[in-house]
Amino acid sequence: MHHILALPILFPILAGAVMLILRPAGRRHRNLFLMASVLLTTAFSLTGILLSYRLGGDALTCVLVSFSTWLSISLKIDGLSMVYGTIVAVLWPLITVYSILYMEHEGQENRFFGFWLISFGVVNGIAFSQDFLSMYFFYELMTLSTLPLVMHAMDEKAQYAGRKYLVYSISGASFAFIGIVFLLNYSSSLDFTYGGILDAAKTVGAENTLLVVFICAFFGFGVKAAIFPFHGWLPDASVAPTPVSALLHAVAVVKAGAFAVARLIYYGFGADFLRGTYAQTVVMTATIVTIIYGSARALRTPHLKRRLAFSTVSNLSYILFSLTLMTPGGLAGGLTHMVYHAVIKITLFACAGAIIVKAGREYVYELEGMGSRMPVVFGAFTVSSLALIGLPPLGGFAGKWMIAEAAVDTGESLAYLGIAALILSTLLTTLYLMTVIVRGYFPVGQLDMEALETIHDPGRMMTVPLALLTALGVVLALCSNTIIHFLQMVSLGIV
Amino acid sequence: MLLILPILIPVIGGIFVFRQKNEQIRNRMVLCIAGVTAALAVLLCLLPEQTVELMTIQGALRLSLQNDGLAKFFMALVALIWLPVAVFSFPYLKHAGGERKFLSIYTMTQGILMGLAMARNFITMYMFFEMMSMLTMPLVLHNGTPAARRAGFQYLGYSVFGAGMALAGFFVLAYYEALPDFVAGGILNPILASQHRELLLAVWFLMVVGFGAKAGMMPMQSWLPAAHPVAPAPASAVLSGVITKGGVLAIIRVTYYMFGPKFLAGSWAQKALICLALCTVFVGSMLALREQQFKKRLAYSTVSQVSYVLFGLLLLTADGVKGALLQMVFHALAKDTLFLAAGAIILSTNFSRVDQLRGIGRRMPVTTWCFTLAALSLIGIPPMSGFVSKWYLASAALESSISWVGAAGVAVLILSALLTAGYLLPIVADGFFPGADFIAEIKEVGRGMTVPMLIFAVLAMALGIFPGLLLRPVEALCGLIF
Amino acid sequence: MLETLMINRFSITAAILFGIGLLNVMVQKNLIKKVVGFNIMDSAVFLLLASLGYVEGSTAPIVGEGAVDAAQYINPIPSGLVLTGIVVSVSITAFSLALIQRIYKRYGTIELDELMERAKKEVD
Amino acid sequence: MRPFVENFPFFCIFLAIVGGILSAALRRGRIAWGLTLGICAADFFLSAAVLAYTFINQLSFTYTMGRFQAPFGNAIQAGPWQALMAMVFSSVMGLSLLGGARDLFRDVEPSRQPMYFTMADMVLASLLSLTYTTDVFTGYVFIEISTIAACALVMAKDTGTNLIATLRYLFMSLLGSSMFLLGLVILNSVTGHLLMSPLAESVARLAETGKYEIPLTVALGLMTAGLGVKSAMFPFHMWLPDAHGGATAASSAILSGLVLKGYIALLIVLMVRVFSLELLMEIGITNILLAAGLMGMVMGSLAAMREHHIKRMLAYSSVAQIGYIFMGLGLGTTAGLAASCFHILVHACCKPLLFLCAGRLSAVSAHHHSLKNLRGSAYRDVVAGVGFTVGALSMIGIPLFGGFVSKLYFATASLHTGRMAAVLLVIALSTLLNALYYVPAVLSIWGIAPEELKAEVREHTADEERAVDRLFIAAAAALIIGVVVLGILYHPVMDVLNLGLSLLK
Repeated sequence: MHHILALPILFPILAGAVMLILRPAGRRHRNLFLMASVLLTTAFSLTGILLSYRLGGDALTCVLVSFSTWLSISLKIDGLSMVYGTIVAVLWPLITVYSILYMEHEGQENRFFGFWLISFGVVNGIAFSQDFLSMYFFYELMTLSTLPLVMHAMDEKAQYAGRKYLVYSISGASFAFIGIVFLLNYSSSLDFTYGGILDAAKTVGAENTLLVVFICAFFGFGVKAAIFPFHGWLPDASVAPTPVSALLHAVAVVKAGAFAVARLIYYGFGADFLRGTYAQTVVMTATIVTIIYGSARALRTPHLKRRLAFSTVSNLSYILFSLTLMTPGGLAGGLTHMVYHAVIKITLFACAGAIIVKAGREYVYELEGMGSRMPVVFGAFTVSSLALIGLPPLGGFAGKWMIAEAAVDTGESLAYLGIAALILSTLLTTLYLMTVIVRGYFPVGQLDMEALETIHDPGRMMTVPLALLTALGVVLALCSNTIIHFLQMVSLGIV
Repeated sequence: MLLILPILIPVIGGIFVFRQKNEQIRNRMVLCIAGVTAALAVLLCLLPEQTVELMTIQGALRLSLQNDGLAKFFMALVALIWLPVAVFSFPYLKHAGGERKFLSIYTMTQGILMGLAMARNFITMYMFFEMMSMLTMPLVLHNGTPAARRAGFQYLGYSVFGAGMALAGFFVLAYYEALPDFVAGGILNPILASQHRELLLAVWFLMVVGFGAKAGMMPMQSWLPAAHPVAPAPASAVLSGVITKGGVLAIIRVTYYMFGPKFLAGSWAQKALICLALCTVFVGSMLALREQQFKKRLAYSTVSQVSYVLFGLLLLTADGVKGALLQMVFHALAKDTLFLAAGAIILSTNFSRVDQLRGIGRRMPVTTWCFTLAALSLIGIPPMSGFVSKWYLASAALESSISWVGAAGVAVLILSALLTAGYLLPIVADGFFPGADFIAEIKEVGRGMTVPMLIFAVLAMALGIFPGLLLRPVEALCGLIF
Repeated sequence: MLETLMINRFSITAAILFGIGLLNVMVQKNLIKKVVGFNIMDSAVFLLLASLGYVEGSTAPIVGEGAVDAAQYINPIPSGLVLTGIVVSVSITAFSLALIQRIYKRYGTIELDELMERAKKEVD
Repeated sequence: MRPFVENFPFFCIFLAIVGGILSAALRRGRIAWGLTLGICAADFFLSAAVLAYTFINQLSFTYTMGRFQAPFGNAIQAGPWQALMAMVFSSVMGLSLLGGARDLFRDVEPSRQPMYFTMADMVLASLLSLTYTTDVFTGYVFIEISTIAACALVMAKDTGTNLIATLRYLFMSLLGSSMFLLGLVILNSVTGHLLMSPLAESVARLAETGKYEIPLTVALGLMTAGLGVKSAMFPFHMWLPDAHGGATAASSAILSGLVLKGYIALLIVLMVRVFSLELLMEIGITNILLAAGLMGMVMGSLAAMREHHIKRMLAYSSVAQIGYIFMGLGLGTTAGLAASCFHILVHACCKPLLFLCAGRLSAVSAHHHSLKNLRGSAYRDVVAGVGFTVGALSMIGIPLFGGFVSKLYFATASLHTGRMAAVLLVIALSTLLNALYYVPAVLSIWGIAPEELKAEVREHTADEERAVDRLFIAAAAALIIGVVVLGILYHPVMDVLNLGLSLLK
């Protein structure tokens, strides 16, 4: 009963290992095995989430490995875990279906899907870990298990990207490690507790050191969330196969960074300890800079996937900015944007991938007049773009609204600056997405028609997930009130 | 439920229009949809106020519609303009090409505008406002040249940025609201608001400037002259006839239905904005005078004329609002006539510069007559309608509580009227009296294009002679606000 | 001045010897000479060690006929250490000489720099 | 009457020496090999018994050989710490010989094989005595013995490069040992003692009276530096890559897993029992150690990043790991010492594993050593691949593996010293650097080899190489278990170490 929490982590890892070792030759068998294990994992993790929602997290904790009385790798599902875990569990199968067709033109599917499964388990581990040590453990594992996915093509560019990814992530993790060592020594237990775990008796006199360490750890985890100036790996990582960019570099990995930052602020150092300190100013400034920088670079990037990657950079900093407000409202805002951005951005990437597969076109200026040739793909792209731009009632707006409200609540000048940054970035977002759409639907100049004639929507294995993802985005947006209410409960530590 | 129809019918209809290959059927379809929507709008204008909830985004943040006085007024305006322009666009587009895209978007836009009019709170309005910007952009870049695309993105950028400024303002404002929905006379929470008056004034300034971008107010007016020359004539007609008024509508909502005139009257923000408006009026006319390209000249004239409206609104007095609303309608009529005429001229002669238009009156008498009437109305010569609105504006300016506004306002109005005469009448004069040596054969455009022009021109004159038709509802509206 | 020299003569000599040995180890290119250098260093240390145990005018601690009190003997422990040390250094020397011989058999030289370049040649 | 178990430490050393002599007399290598393995096993169990005895009774005892009292007799002191070290040393020695057997019997020519095992036994003997001895001079003697033995192990694989490597190694360590000897003599001259306990007292007395300050400082400095040179402390590490990179797998494993650690063990004993940390802190030797350690951590990894020869890479990474240990010593706190001891254990399990697996991997791919040509070799011997991966992960410091725990303890130990920032930053940096060469290595051994490479390997690899190597599998499994156990059940180990260190005084 307790060990149901171990299932969504261990099962896919085992399945992945099996696939890596057995290397099934037949495509059908592999895909069956793959889908079966992914769906099972999703089922497991959703069951775990539901159960611990019904029974309360404490009813359902599980110790994987116990080092000592006060250090262990253990699992527990609290509100934050539910949010992140659900996002992952829902999106993973959809993209898996999509990637089955996609990977046919990339090759080496066994290795790919093996690590794909393993990463699923590891990401679940991050979501469900109960304390900082466990989270750090899975965090490191995530870097290692996703690295082969990034380097999949194994050509020069991929190798370079992989190296860069490795450097950034490991160095980030090792800075985070410093933070964890301090938490270990200035608190009585590493278990996540809402409001922070610092032990007031121990911290007396060491506040300044702790603030410095917090900044260290923030940027350490922030590396995964691509915060300026440590964002460099993300755009380069877009050489990876599109499912990877879509799922890992728009949702799982980068959101894991944001998730970890949320843990760090609200469950580690404690928002009250940090609010109003220079540390807050530093990190918030960094996020604001990133918001602008990301969208500005996106506007100037012609390569579609890189452009989307830069847009991810900026949108992640929406989340981080909201988190650095150090108020429950801020946490709620961050979570809201986390949810909606996940669904929207994954769809956008999937569309880009579909275009690459069917038309082999990667640059924005190559997309003239393809809107009418690939109606489904471009339809999905358009809807998601509008959502990301933040056109009510679509998803992006809810996130912006929550963030901005939280910012106004704090009434700090820097927070107002953040709102300005949000608006400016909205403008840039509109431009860098509308240019794509407009080129697609309203071509300019001479098109070589016979090239266009050959392009069509991809097969059902791709279009159905696309449609589903888009629909999911819209539906989530339509029931935003309920969702946001839940997220607010989470951010108050009630759930 | 009835409120949703005028939005849904065109939006869904637009899709069918796009899918319809047969031209005849398509055109009839467009006409039907526009007609039905117009009919619904009129019906809603007659019906008592009602509201409908669409959805809740979060807490008090709801999407909902209502048909209050202002909504009725704007819907009527849209309904009035849309059908004739549609008729005009059929023959025009035969030459321009790409009818399907144009017509479907054109149809959808009508629905969005209805939504904009009926928006019950800021978020709903913001939503329709953004939709409007994005949907009308393709109209601008219709002819598919790089220049057109540049203009299109300039237009989009300005609108979105403006709307964004307004949104930022709203984020702050939402904190000080007592009620979630628009109410005539303002919804601020008096205690909170009085504590942070300066902040709120800054916010108001921000929001007005932001929406002002759409209405072509300085400093963000430069999309208008860029967009109009490249856009097809019907598009320019609705752009400067109606879409710019969308910005005006938003400003009215913000000023009179969220902040409320009592809170704003006499503040530094008001003075600053009035200055901006007057500057725009003057500079617009000046630029129009210096501009040689025909449609660009009209675009500049739009810049200055719409700022008349803003000037009226910013006076924050009943007469000011009255004059502003009248000016909205009259300018819409006149300017549409002008643009349609311009379109007709360019189509049959493809002259695009003013100095080429010598003797145009001989070639295209009907068009030129319509042009003349509209021009007179725009200058504000009795008995044309333009005179009425400008009269109200001037008197409102004189009664204004702020000392210098009266003098400055009147001065600028007169000056700009002279300039308007200066940049419109020469065309007419040269058109009719090109000199003895000029020989030209009549090359009038077809009835499909002349009739809409005639309708607008006649209306522009009729409303000038019987202003009572429009005055009564407008006064009722002002009564609600003050 | 002279007193101190006289008193510390052993240690001074030892220091000088050690320096010489070290210098040899560092600068000599010839492997054999290097080994010799090590030997010199070692003997310097042994000298020092022995001198520590030496007491002016007393004899080696060998119990002859008739009991003699311990005051006449020198401290035996350092001598014992020296013996051990000598054994160690001899064995080390033997080992290194053997090694050098092997190297000479293989490369035909015991000059360090030549050796290095020949080895490099061999590698490529 | 003292309990019989107190004889075991002496038995361990004695067994090793006897084994050495015997195997020198033997004809066939296989038998000598078996004998040595047996001795290692015996030592392991004996030390385990001692550990149990001392840990349960929380004592450390002195055993005088033949009842001759000091200063004439030779004594052994055994406590939990010594016992644990001895246990790990003997077991790892045995495992290395076990796992490297196949390479060994190929690389070393039959006539020399018995001698090889003699040397191995000698190394074991000297390691044990270095940990157990109470007499600094005995320490010196065994230092020299282990030097000779280690050199012999290196040159056992009779290639030119190895000879030269041995030469450099020999000269370097001779330098180190004579430095140590000189320091020893000076110390003796100012104190008049060689046994540790009286030495400690008089050193303490000198320290507080401030008499003979300079000779004392020089002596301590020389001894520390000498041991540092022999255990490849940063500036003196140049000899290490050649020596460890060239030798046969078993030798490399023993050398970088054990021999280096022996000297460090002696150094720790001296630091704790004789010099006392406070004194070292006062005269600033710890700072030098710390600096050397930090430099070593960075420089070693940087050098390793430039290497493509897998075994040389591992050798350089040893330099970095030794740097960790010296950093711990340099913190000058008991916590730091404990962390260092733990890291000794971790590295003693981890590095032999890596070396054995590397040897195996290159054996199954036509004895290629460059990472480029090892692509896909992990599929040819999965156990070796897994072992290498585990070792690498532990080196990077992923939780569940020993490396992480020692990293954690180092960081924690650094917290309340003045040098926190530097230590933490360097730890972070070196983690990154480790990842930078270990992860690509792992990726390339698990990578997909190009066809021509596959073909080339297929034709140049002998069948007996390709055959499954059971001994290796056993050894690798044991070492992997060791690494993981140290990573998970580290708490009891830490308790033993702390107790042992406190009893060492």
